[in-house]
Amino acid sequence: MTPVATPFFFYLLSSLALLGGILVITRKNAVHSALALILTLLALAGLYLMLYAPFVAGVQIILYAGGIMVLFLFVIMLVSIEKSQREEQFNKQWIAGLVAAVALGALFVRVFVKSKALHDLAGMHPAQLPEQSNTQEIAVYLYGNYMLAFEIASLLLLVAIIGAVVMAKKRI
Amino acid sequence: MLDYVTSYLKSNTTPGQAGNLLWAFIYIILIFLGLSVAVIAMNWLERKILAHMQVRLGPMRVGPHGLLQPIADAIKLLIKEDIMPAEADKSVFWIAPVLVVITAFTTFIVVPFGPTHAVTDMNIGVLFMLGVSSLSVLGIVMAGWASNSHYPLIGALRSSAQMVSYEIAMGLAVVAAVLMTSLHGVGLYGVAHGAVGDGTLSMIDIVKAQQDQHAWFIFKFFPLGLIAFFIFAVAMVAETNRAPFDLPEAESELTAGFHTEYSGFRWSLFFLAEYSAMIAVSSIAVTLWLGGWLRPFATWLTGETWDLVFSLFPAATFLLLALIAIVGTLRMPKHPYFRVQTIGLAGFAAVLALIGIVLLMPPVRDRIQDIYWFSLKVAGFMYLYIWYRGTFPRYRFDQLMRVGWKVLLPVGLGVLILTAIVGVLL
Amino acid sequence: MTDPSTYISHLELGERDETFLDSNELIINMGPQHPATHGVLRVILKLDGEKVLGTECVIGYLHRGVEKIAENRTYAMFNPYVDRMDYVAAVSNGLGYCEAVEKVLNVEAPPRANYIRVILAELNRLASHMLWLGTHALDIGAITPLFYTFRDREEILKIFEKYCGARLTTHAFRIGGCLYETYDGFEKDVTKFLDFVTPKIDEYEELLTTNRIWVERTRNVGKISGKECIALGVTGPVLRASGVRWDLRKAQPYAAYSEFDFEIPIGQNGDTYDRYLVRMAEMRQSLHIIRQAVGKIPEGPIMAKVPKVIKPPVGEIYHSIEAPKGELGYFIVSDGSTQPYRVRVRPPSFVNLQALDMMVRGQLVADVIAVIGTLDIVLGEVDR
Amino acid sequence: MVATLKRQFGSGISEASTYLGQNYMVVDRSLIPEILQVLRDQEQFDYCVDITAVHYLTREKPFDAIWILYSFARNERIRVKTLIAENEALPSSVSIWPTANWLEREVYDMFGIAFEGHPDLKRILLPEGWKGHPLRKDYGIIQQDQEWVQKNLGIESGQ
Repeated sequence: MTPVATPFFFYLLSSLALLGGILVITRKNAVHSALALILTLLALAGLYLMLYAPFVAGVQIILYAGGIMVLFLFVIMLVSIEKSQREEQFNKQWIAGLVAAVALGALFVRVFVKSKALHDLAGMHPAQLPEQSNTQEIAVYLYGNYMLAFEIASLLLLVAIIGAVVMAKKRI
Repeated sequence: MLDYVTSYLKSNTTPGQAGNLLWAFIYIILIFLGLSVAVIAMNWLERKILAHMQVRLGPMRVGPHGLLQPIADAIKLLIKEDIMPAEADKSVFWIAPVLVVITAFTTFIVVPFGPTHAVTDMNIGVLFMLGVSSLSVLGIVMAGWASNSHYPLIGALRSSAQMVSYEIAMGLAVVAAVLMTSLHGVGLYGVAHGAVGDGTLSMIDIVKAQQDQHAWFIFKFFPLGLIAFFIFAVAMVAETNRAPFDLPEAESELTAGFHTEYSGFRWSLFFLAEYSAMIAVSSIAVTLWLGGWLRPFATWLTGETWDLVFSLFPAATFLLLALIAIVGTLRMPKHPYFRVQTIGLAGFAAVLALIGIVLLMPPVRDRIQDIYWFSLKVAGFMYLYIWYRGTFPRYRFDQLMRVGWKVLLPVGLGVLILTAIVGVLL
Repeated sequence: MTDPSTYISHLELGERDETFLDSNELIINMGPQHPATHGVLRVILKLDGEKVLGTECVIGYLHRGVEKIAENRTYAMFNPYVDRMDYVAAVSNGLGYCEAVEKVLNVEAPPRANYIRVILAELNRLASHMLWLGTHALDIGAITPLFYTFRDREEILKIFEKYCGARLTTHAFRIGGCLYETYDGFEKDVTKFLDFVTPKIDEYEELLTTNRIWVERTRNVGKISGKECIALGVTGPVLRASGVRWDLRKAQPYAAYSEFDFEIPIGQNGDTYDRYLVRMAEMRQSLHIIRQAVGKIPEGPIMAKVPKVIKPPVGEIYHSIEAPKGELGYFIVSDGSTQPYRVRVRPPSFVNLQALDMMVRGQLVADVIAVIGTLDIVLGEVDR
Repeated sequence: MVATLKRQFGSGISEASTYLGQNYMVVDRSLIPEILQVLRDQEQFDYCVDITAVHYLTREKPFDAIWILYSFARNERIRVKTLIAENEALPSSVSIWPTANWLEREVYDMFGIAFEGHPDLKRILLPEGWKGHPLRKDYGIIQQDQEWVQKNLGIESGQ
């Protein structure tokens, strides 16, 4: 399948992600922020799809947009709106934020230039996985090469789950 | 241009994979129309079937046997005053039903009605369907929150907890089925068929795997496939918020749950989304366990005669429906008051008979068969949904959670592990 | 037994569980317009998530001042008004009132009238319980039993209609007996109905009794012990389901009940499931009573000798009967005139509803619905 | 039973007899609630059927307050009656029978008889803020709180 209008979709999805990100930090209403975050996550899923990584995109939608954000909303909804409206927002220190943003931007630019130079030097191109076997490749890496790291990460998550249960429950 | 249009007809992939935008678009339109008709038909059938289960007649006034009732309802909903609560969060209130409908319809682009009858085939097909349908809970939560009222909020909380919980059991059952695609072990018919191969998440390939293995996955590794199917069948009812798991909209507790404050067109969007979500999850179940578009007894009743017999089924169904409609026409009261209705029913019978005759023609017959078997299986699930609703009381919230976490989840894990073990050993 | 005096309806009493993740307390107004409050009952719920911390009932939306009306009507004129209180069991209301006035007049209805009264009252008990079963099941989410029970209740209403011309608010009895003689074929109709309805009750039970969801939804929900019932004045099937074998038809027989042989079904746990079983058994007992009565209605007059103008002597009387919902009492004060000086109705629904708060504390919202259903209240009687 | 009670409370019980087979006794206002407590604890009248009142406009003590009690053990009823004056409060019996809660509220609502020690004494059938107590004899049958109706329902009176 040949990709259609790739640059258009790239810029569309990127701008949606950026828009979502900006909305997340500027909305006063926490629920609106959470919804904007979902927009960002979905746009990112779209970008993954464009990178021929459909599995990652699917997982992004299921886990982040469908799972974690629902739980976020679950908690946020219980907080009364009036209270959150009155609360002081933490995004007043815009000078420090600006400095950090500029620094990060500079870093990105530097990496981009440097890698471009490297590519030109060695004639390298980013690895392009065939679309059809991408999911299988991930499986091979996850359960083959990086098995140990994967299992350790799952253990870590298990500990986190137990910790959350302990914290949330008064009596066990 | 004409070449572009006709070239696809000979191809053996979906328009999405062939990169044929025009046909993809045509398929999208067809699916959209088909779904709308299905939802309307579901509306009428649900009322009729439920009524007959409950010693009632159901709608009888609008059109013969109430056939036009759903259309009348749709018109009523469209021209109703659009009410938005004063204290509601306007934008979220507006987006919520739209989001629910979009997610419900988006899932259908990977539903395989036949080997080529799908908008596209993704290599993460099942994952895509689960992911997108899991987004619909966002719409419900948004609707409940934006209404700024207590009953919808409780409905939304219930719904989010319920859908997130049952998604896990559902996912485990799906993984068990996906695992089976890679395990070419001894099928039900004792035909060893290749070794352990690549699994697949693609909807079309899953059905093809069942075709190759000569076994629907519901019968594979008996009873493992059956148990996995059962888990999915329970979880999917919970996912779609239908009885007996209809707590988010439990009418006797929360008046109408998350859509209490919705009316008119917005409400009808929720209605549309609920029914298309039901069809969507049923499609997953059919694809994963019931052999998708494959006709029944494909391995036992083989040969050209049987192929012909089974290919006549779609036409036979429509002719039977036409016959029922004709009998209904003859049994209509002879009073002049019913004249219009009698003529209407006769016309309906004629349309059904016409469709049946068209379906008899060999080219149409062959192309339509897959879609017919798929739809028939989905319709079976729809009937089950109605049947549940007529039979079961509603679960309580803690019991629902208990069933989800303490029964379905462990059983699902067990089935998954056993499937892996059995698959490797056999 | 916890001291029931602590179960008094204030929302402040409920202590909430302190959890690490605090969720908001919700105050929810259930009713007066709500599909499951059986009319215009308003229950204010204080919730922690889905857990009920306390309830308060707000009633009176259907208050019509029945007791005040009684003081301005003659004894006979007030008779139809009582039908409008518990309108699903109008015959029982009328029976209670007529017997109370007969008592204050010191007359007795003739045996034939008493038999007719028993048959109609038991039919009405069946109708009331059927309506209860249908709506209760509907509240819990089973929609089908409602239509089955209404189909069968219709047959009862048809008999009422044939007997006295009215289906719901029958005004079947008069002070001193019955106004109407049984119509031709009354006994045949009733027998036919008995044969028709007996398998139907099995049908309801088939749908619900062993249904796992039904059992889970009702067992251990809204538990109340016999002692608590007595302390709270709860009567009727609710009391019997808590293990107290007390039925006014047996304890202080009225009409012709002493002549029939029937059981008082009781439960053990006092939960919603037991109340369901008790009511189902009561329906069977009612059928049993009717079957005995219909075969041997004695010949004779149906009206006692009652003066044209009813003028009871000065005095007070309290008379109560076992209505489908519990003890229905009439306290009549006569000042010797044609109008009662005071009529007090002791409504079973009103008193039973008081137990709601105690029964639902610490349970879930869905249980409130189940408990309201299982208390079998009729708002016309609660508010009068 | 009456004899033991009379011995205990002396002249407080002014009348104890039977009318048409129903027992009742008239007691002095000062004996409430002790006599009710005694009836429940010693005489097993553990079920309070009803609490109500009667208004006699012309009497010196215009109200009869009546407790109808039932004993499961003895299978008999008794009515306890006491006469009280206008604006005279009665002690609440909620601590004896929790069922008295709503019954007393109804008596308060309909007659304006206050109950001391009642945990939540307010109107029950009529709306909060209604003027008048309808079951008093000086409250006409078509009388209503016009002001309340106009303010809360926004209609002219229905009569």
